[in-house]
Amino acid sequence: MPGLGTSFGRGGATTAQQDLANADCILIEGSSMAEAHPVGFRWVMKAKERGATIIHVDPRFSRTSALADIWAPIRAGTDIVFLGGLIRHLIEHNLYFHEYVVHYTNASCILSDEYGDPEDSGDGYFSGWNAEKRAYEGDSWVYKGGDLSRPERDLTLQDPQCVFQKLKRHFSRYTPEMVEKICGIPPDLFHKIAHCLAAASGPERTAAVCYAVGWTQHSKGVQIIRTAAILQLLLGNIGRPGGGILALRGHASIQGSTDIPTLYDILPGYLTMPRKGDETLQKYLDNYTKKTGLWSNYPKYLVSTLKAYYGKSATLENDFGYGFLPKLTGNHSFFEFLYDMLDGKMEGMFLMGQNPVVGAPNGRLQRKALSKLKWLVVRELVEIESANFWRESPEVERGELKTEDIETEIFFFPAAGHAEKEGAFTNTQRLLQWREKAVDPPGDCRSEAWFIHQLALRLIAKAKASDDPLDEPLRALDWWYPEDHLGDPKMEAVLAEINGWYTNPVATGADRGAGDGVLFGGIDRQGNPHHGPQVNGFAELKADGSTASGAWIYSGVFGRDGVNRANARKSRDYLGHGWGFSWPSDRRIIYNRASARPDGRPWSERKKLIWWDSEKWTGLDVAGFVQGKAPDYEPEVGAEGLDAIPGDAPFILHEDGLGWIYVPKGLKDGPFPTHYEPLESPVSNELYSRDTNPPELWFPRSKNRFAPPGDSRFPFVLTTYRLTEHHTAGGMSRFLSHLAELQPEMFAEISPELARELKTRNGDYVCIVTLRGAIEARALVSRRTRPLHLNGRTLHQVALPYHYGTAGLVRGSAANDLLSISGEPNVTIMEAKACTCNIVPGRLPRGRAFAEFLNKYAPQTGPVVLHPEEPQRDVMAGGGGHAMEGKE
Amino acid sequence: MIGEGTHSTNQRRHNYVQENVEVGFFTDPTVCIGCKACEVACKEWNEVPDDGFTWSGNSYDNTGHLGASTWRHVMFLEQDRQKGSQLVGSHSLGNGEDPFRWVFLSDVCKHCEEAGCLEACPTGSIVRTEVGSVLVQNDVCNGCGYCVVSCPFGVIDRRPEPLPNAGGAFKCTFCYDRQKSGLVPACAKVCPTESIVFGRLDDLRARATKRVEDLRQHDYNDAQLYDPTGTSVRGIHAFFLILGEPETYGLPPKPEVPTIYLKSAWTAAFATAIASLIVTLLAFAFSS
Amino acid sequence: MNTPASEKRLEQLREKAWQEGVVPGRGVDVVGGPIPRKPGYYGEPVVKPPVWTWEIPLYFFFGGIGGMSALIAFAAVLFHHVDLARAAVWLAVITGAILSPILLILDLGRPHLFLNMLRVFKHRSAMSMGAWILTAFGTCAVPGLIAIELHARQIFPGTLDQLLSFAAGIFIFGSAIFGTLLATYTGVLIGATAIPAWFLHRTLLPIHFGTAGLGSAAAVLELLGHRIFALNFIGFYAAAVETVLLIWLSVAKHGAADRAIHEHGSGWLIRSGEVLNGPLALILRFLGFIPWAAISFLVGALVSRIGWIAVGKVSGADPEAVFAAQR
Amino acid sequence: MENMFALLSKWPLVRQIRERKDGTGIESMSAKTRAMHARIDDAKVARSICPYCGVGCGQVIYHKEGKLISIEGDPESPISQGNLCPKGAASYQLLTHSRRETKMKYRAPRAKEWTEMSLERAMDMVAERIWESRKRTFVHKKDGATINHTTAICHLGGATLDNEENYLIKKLFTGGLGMVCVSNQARI
Repeated sequence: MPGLGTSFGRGGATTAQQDLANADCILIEGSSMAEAHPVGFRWVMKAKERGATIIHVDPRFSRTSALADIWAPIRAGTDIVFLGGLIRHLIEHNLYFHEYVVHYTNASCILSDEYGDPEDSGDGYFSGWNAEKRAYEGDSWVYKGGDLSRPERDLTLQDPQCVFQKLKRHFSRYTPEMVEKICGIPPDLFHKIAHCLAAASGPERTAAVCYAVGWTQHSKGVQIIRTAAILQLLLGNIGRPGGGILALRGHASIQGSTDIPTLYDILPGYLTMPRKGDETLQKYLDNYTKKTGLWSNYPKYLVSTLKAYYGKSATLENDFGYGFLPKLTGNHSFFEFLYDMLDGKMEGMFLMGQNPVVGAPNGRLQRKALSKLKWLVVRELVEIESANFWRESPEVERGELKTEDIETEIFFFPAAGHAEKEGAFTNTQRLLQWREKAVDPPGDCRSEAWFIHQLALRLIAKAKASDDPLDEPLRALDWWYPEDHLGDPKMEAVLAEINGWYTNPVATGADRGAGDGVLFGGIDRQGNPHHGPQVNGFAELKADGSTASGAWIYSGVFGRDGVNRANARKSRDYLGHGWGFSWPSDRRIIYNRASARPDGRPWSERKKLIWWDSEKWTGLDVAGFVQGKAPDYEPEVGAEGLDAIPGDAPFILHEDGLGWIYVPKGLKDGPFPTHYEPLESPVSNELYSRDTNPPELWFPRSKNRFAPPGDSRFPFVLTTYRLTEHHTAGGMSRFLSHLAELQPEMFAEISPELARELKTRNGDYVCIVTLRGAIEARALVSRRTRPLHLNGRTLHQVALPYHYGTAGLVRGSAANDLLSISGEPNVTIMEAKACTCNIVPGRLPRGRAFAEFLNKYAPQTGPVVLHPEEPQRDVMAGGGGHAMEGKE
Repeated sequence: MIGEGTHSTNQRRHNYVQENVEVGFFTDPTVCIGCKACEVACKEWNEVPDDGFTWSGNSYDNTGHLGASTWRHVMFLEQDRQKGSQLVGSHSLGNGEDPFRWVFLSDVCKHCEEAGCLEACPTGSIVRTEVGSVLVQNDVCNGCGYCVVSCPFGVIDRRPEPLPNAGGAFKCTFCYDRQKSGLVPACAKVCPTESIVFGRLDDLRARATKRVEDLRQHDYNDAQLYDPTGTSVRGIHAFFLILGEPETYGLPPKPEVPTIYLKSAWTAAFATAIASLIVTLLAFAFSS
Repeated sequence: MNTPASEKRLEQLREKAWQEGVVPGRGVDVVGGPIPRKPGYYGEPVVKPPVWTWEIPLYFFFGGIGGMSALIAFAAVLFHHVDLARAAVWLAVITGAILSPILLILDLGRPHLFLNMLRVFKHRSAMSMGAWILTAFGTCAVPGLIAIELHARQIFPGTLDQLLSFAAGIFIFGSAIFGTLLATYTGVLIGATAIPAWFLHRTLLPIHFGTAGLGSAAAVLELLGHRIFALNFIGFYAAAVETVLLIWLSVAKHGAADRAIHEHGSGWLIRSGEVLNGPLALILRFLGFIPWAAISFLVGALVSRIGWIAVGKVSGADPEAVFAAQR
Repeated sequence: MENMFALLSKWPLVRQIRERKDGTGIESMSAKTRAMHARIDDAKVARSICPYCGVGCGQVIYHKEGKLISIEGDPESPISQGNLCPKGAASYQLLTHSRRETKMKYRAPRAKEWTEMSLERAMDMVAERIWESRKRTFVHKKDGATINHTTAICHLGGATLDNEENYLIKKLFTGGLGMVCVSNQARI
């Protein structure tokens, strides 16, 4: 999550859910928390009962709005304007937390003279824009002098080149009137919200912000989160109780799956995957190691990871096996390789607990792509759409695909459920929680760990039998894990490796922590000495190969005392110390140095968390700071690593230790958030001549086209959302009678006004059409959805739950068939929360008649590129290198 | 022991059955988020079958009403009224001119002080338990269906074929089995916002009265307690805080236990019997 | 908070919206939108309509005949109409002691558990009382029949036969007493429920069921050829009472609360039933068409029983009825 | 005579008369009701976490002789304090419902139906497929630079899996096989 990562240092929620109870005001935006995270919302209600004001900003009046004190409707995809408006309001009326902003943020840092703001030109570009490459270049964004470690600062915030003045100017046109014009939020409501937030700021009070994919799934998702980060920094709410930004994650371990990534561009612990050209380890380390701050330890973390991967085969001589790691040659994210699939360049695929046919944008392309694979492995609890697309997909029903023509060879492995295997999830607040195994899985059901383990054994055997140098990485792979009676690897053994150990072997034979801190006897499958004592935390990791750690940020979860802290189950305090393990170092509220004044005293009795007790940092949480570093510590010139971080700089992952209101490095689409319209929008940008996010990755293709701004064929704004009663693509809910009966059919939420325009009644069938496809749903007419009045024009919004598909107990059209494939510049995420559509009353024609219907309302022929700002294929930078050819 | 010493009464272990303490539910819509966890938890614990897969179009309520296979039912009311001092986005800050609110309330068997079903049951299948709840004994009920028409709240119903356990009458058991083991009923235990509170009846009544007062002070002018103590039902053990009138929740404003009709009905019956006797005897007397 | 005025306006708009689905005007625009229709929650029933099927009205019908024919049998015994007495007892046993239990058991959701009816004795439960009454009736009627038949056929000589006839008298008297209750309690059964149209007429129902039972019993016996003044007299009486009840029903209306009796198919069933066993039967008797009068009365009695169950189903499913009854 | 009386005293009516009760209370309870207790009383307990969303509610899993009995919220979790949402509350059905697949299934190219297959055989075949595809598509160098990767085998999914499983997936697929097309629901 670069939004949070670049602003504060770590890509994770800054606080714990139960800490919301301490907030004086909670802003929920880009999330229907009560619906998608009901039990987390428990703490919002606790705060409300303690007198906090709950604000919900959302296109829908959802179950969250029903419980909020204030609900503000907003046009999907205009959040930056609303939040920017709040920022402007705080600055104009001097309502920001001055002392916090001056000392803890980079508001005072001086920018280089080359920095150019969209305000300068008004066209919506920052300095460094390269129109050919569709990317920002150069380093005109960095601080004056180009040194991130020791920025020049003006603590009066008056210097016209300082971040604060630039910020003020950047958002100067984001007025309440503009907010009404663009978002449709009336000024009186805007002021009410601004007042509530400003009132919950300062030494005595804090406010929290909660968001979910309602913010991330936009063409500028990262920048929306950035805007919230700036807001919270101005209000002085980061690192303090009842403050922070809570990213609400939609899956049990989605945080875990980025910490220990199954993602192409990073290694465990947010280490960068080597790219083509990072030829040697040294070259690679030079590229990614920072001079000051925690990231100065980069080599220690990477080498420890390589030691965990390749064990004895990782030696000083062979760069610790750095050469074994594959190198990236570009963007290899899902959408990129999806297009490879469509073009027949992909041979095989593994699907483990994901159902792209329903859950990923442009379902029709997803299904076609699967049908072009040579082989497909699906591991699931039930026969999901992605496993039976070859006989039950809409395309088969419509004759677009023929079962007997589909070459794909499919292996369906029944998976083990959460009670049938052990292991840890990392929840939305960075908390590792271990699951004990209750029973064996039924029949052929097995865990993913079993699958990977058994596969690894087979492949490594093949590699050992061959002498092909290309198989060297496989031969080098350290696969030492002991097994249980089913042939599953012992998951605590994996956790031990993730935590890390000293590599010098000490064989004890004892199965588990025999005092000396060696786990699992320190021996491998063959009984040979394998590893030494556990490390107690990432502070112990070394770059000389003497330590191994599978994921440095998790280090400390399974230390020398042999206690699996993820499985700790005795909570001592409200933050839950003693229950699970919260990375990093069991810290529950990160950057908590900011909960104390610069001089180390708590801001207030009411909001105390950690403080300086004259020789060390102490308090209610694990201090996120060097234990003995005094508040008045000043690094001497040329200091490196953490020593370069002064005693009053809470954000120690940043070179300057400051919270970044302005991001001088690390983002592809600008140091400040800027409003751009969604790729598909009924209106054009009121603020700048540029409509859409400049470096956006479009994925132009004949079946993935975008409607131009204000296209009269698609007059309505479409947004998608989750129901409490269902889970994501439905594999875990649509097949269960007790959940399915609660929301048994696909529906579309529309306003009474729109219903009248369409001459539709509640419960009637309607078809929703976009350039990508058409689906049918029952009309749920309700005042919960209401038209927006912007710029004197009435704009209707349609909201669709996205859980339904063609398999399971209850079935219905998949909303994702309507959405387009596109990539936010930093993380390549699709814009699922805002696009334009048309609504046609009546049932959707079945069989071959469908194509005719679609063509009538969304012509499928003609030019592929309709949006004026959409690139022609050959000028695509980074993503979307693929093009419209490819015959599907 | 898991569950010892946690704050909410919804998690604490208890001995109410052993100590013959009257218990109840207090359900509060002002903190309900309409998540339906109570419906699911109830069905999971009590192994209640699904109640059909029909989409109603009535807001988010696809359950409809309590019945033989629905023992908890979350209602979704969309009303043109203001909820407390809530501001809902519109050009008039929601208040006055253009009000709107969405209210959720989890309905359940009321476990009446004077229970119609209990009085009506001819087999003694329905009994009053140690904790004052009303329990249908599935192994005794012969499905005569008389309780169905005797419940003033339309809660209990006979389960038709082809559902499992068909033929008998079913309703909320107040998780009697759980309570006997010192556990809290499934719906209350699961409720994320403690909109459903389980506890001693007297405590709950006090808590509820206070809650209504607090709400009224915070502009919830139409907040009231639904607990018909004034009628022959003489109060319910699962009572509700409601916003607005009972009718909008499908709750009878003045529920009566049908036994109050017995006196007049039996009088008429005996009168008719005697009249018939006399008339018949007279008829024969004259004819001979 | 809403003023009564705006409430009233909203009210009208809601109603309009409900009927037409479209309402112009800002603020309360509810095109076919789901809004709680007042009174009630989306018009869902407040109480549950009866789950009973065809068996119950038949049970009411035959129970009435059985019970009351026992009474006639008793009178016949007293006044030495031996043949009529025998016929009446046969009728009582067949309808009251055999058909009725069978119908009752057929209606149970779990017929194999019918014995549980005698598990407890609950005087506040009309169903429990009914079960015991039916049992008692059976235990009197069956021996009564045996006794009277043995006596009539003169199987045993002298004193034993004396004893038999005495026993017959006692048993038949017993069955007569329980019989009258068997014929009337069914009115209590549905009168003391939460179904508005039923409990609002809880006094009328036992009278109707009982009298209809008496009339039906007499009618059957007449059709079996027992054309004596007594039965005709009873016929007149029953028809007259039913006529009065018809008038009563059409006078004592409770608006929405019992509209099920006056509207819908259920209303028609009630009315046609009452006309058949009330005025029509009466007139036919005056004109001397006794068999026709008897038939008309029987059909009327049956139809109105079916009608009353139908009324229960309609009234129970109608939330407005419940609210109206409680206002 | 003795057991005759015992039989009679089992009849609630007798109990009712003896205890002067009206038949609405304890006296009418059946033996089954009197013996009633929660089915989890004598079950074994496993502490677990809800598999649905990212809140991470604590779950207590009750099981007996290798069979699941019930799944409830863990009252001691500082996050959920014993509560669950409807999905979490349904997680017992998630693992026990009739539509769950428990057999390995294989679909041959162009086939119209699934065929059953042993796990072992399937694992061997999958290993074979990977091996061949990798051999066919592995790239050692591209314009002079070492890249050692294949872009013709991809992985999708992970946000619903355990950290340890994700770790093994990345270690084998990327660290061992050189697969770079590895992705899941998350975007960072």
